Amino acid sequence: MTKQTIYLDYAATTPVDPAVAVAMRECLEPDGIFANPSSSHSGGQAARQRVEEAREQIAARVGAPADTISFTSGATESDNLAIQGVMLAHRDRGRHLITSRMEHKAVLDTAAAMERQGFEVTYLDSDSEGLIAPDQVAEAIKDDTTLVSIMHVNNETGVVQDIAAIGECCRSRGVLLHVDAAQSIGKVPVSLDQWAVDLVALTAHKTYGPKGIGALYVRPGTKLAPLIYGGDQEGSIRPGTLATHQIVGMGQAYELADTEREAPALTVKRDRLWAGLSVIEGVRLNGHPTQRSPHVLNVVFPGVDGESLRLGIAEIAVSAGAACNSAAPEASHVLSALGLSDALASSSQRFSVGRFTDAAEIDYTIERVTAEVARLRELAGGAPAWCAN
Amino acid sequence: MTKQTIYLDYAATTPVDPAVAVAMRECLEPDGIFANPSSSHSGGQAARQRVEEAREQIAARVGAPADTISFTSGATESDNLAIQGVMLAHRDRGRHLITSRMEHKAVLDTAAAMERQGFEVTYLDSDSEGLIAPDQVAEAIKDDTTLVSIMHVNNETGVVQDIAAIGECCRSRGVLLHVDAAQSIGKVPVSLDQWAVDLVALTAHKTYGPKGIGALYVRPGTKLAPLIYGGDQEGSIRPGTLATHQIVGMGQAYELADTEREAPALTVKRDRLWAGLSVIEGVRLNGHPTQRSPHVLNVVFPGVDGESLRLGIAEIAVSAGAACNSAAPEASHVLSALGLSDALASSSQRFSVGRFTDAAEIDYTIERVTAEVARLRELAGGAPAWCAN
Amino acid sequence: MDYSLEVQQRFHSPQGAGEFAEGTPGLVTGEAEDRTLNVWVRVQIQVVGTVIRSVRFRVFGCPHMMAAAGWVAEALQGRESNALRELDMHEIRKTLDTPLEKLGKLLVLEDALQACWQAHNVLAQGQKGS
Amino acid sequence: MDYSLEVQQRFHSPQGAGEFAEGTPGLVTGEAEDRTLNVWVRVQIQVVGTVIRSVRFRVFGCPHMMAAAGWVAEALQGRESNALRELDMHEIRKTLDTPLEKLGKLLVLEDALQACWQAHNVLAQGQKGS
Ligand SMILES: Cc1ncc(COP(=O)(O)O)c(C=O)c1O
Ligand SMILES: Cc1ncc(COP(=O)(O)O)c(C=O)c1O
Repeated sequence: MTKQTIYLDYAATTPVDPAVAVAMRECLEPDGIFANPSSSHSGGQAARQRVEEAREQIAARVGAPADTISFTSGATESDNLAIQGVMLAHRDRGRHLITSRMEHKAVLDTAAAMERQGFEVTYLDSDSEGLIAPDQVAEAIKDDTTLVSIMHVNNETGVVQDIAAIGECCRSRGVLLHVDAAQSIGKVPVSLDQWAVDLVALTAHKTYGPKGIGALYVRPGTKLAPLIYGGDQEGSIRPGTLATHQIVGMGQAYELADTEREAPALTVKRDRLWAGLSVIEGVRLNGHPTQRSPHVLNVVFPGVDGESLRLGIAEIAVSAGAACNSAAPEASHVLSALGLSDALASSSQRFSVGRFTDAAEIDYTIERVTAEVARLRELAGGAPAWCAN
Repeated sequence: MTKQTIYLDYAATTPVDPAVAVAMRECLEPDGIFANPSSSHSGGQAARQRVEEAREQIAARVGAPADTISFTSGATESDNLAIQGVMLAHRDRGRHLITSRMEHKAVLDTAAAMERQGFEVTYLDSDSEGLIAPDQVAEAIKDDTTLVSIMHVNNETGVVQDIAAIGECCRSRGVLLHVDAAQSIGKVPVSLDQWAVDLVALTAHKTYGPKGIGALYVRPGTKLAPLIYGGDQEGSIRPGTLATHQIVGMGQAYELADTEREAPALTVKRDRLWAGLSVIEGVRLNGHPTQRSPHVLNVVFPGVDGESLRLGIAEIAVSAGAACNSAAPEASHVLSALGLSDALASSSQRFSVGRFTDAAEIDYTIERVTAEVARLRELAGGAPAWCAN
Repeated sequence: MDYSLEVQQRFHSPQGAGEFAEGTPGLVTGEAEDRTLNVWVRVQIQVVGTVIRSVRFRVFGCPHMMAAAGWVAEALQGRESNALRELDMHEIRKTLDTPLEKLGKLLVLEDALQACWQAHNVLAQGQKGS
Repeated sequence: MDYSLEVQQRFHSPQGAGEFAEGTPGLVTGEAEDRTLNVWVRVQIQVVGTVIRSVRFRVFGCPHMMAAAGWVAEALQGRESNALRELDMHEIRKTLDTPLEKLGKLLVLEDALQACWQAHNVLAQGQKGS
């Protein structure tokens, strides 16, 4: 990626923080910490120690004991392990799963797979600002409900759900709660010491750690069927040789991701961007105006085709409301869930700021977007009303 | 791991080759190739290109078209995806799986899980040298046999199975064949352009690539149920954000792993080690004397407790025949399958040489092992015959 | 999504975008849309005798759609009016190196051109008639 | 597997390993094994009067087993012979900081000591008898 481009797609993935890269490097050197953490010789023990230190760093960041953290290949696998693992392990107790329509595909596609296997799934609708009311969850719970899976921070809109309250109502009904927190770390606090949550999916690459490593928090005593078999690693929940450099990188990244320090800085950047974009005629913010993460800004530009706007500002990396880049633009399921028309959904853009975003990049973006929106609206002069509603 | 230690555990994992580390580094820099390969912006496209280049490198190494290679988190996941994926996708056609008793846990534990789900599994015994005869496979095939899973290079003994012949007899009977080739690359040729094989599990970290990345070869048209859901990555066989740096590292590692160049060098090292150890009284080689990989030497020292020998030569990283380092030494299932007594199995050591092993390390190892074996035999003087039989 | 150089060039500087001045003689207009594909296009043609003198267009849609409109505007210039019927969107898609799944959108452009053709014929009949 | 410093030290230089010279007076020998655990141990004790003068041992087994034998050999030196009955392997395991799952092996050592104790008593009876 050339230096000239401006990266405002931190919600898709982040660069690895230099401090994280340094920590990983030691495990990638011929005389470094490269041995198999499961080996009993001194090299193996040294690697094992790094793995356990990283587990501590991650656990500390989410307010959990280290032994509740198991490593996976990312949040997609963690979501699958949580949902498939719980539903299969408790199939005799109940076959009902509750989730929402705004979840990431890692949850929605897994829920659909569960349905194909004969489980029953209830999909909750959010209000027009993307919020799920705890009462909705309470009302949806049935005698045979086993698991509720609700995301913390939405990856398209940044809307933050009230997990503490949802957790209370699940706990009071004896139902397990899984939370997809892939977007949260370093932006919105995750407080497992205060929340009544049973499983949490985490990933490193949204938080300046490496791609391909994640974790699943599992509250002690939660029965879980593994997805894969073949060794005793991670208490047999998740076998496979532990990827020391990846785990060390995730640990370092989580250590760095101090929400109290980072969130205010992100808020300043996001608000600066919104201040500039909001003066463009007709623009609207998608999702709740205040109950949202500081790193995501999802904006609709009525009457401006999203794909054309993205090509018009090609030197700025942003993404569609929907990650889907196919040609017949099936609108983002998240934005549709908010009640947006196909036209408005496909006229929406997700801007996400991060640790390395600076004011000059934001100001340049405002200038370019403003100009390109004007140009495209001019090109579409005289278009019928539906194009902008 | 301190420089003083000598690493002869390359079959457990390898250090990352410096050239691989360099290739990975570019993806770990703030201005590097860090974007999400699924993003449609220029950064995403650049990452996607690296991913596809790596896919080509890996495919070329095993003699397959690039589009038959899907990325996973390692061979454990690949073995699970192959076995669970095929058995579940074909459950209506047949419920019988054939494998061997010498497979890695990634296969054996998955087979056991299939049994618990109501599938039938036949476990083939090898001969006393660790070989499975193609005829054994042919005889075990039944009308409802769906899949045969046989490993290529055994991780404990280095014994190499005749996959070409086993493939022929599976193909002729219309049965699918999965091969665990985690240990093969750079040591024994994998020729998918010549073999009648349908699935192959690969991993990077046994071949100087990073841990936590692997691949599954799937012959076009092979029906497979995914283990995890949540996105279109890897043709929906395996969703999740692609770990560019890991994939680039695996590609580079496979590019470097030229068997024709590496195998002879490994053979020289292994034979030098064996020449030195074989003069110790009573030592025997475990596994077939010739049909084996150049990197593994599994040796039994009768009358010498394995754990004591390993502590006696603690500055040399080797591993038990069994990776199991628990105290009540359940003997290696592989060595037991060869007919070794518990005493002999637990008196066995796996030495595995690699790219960075040098003659001085081997000579030092011979000297230390010889001395320590003598010392421990002296300490056990007068022990009954069963200790050495 | 990657775009051919020609698509990018025509998207960034779309020749023929806009309208003719009020009361330009020999104007016919064709319009088409597909809401499911989020595309709308309006094409204006100035025909003198049976020859297309010039073309203008407006588009709400993706870059491929804009590029195709620009390409068509240029291609029609100076051609006999029945060229309106003869343009093959399959060909244009290939020329612009546009993904197959975009064909549906290009066919909306074809509809607009057809509308122009019909409007032109009506006009022509009228002129004969008088 | 990690080993306490004392286990490592006793493993690498095992005080008391070996046998007494032929015909050393007051010798008793005790032997025990557990094939399922792959351990064998033989203990020789020289008792003078009722006092243990010195101890020798041979072991086929893991480092913890060797360290325990060495520890016992040292601990028994100069003690009254009934100390053979009194050594508590649970204590020794803790002293040597050895994992719990090794206890089974240490109990084999206890068996060998018991055998010594019995042999010693027989010997003692004999001497009284004469
Ligand atoms: C909310 C959410 N859940 C899950 C995922 C999947 O995470 P991963 O890429 O680590 O598999 C992502 C990002 O892709 C996400 O934003
Ligand atoms: C033969 C064999 N299969 C599978 C595996 C598992 O591979 P991975 O560590 O990549 O999951 C290994 C190594 O651990 C192996 O040697």
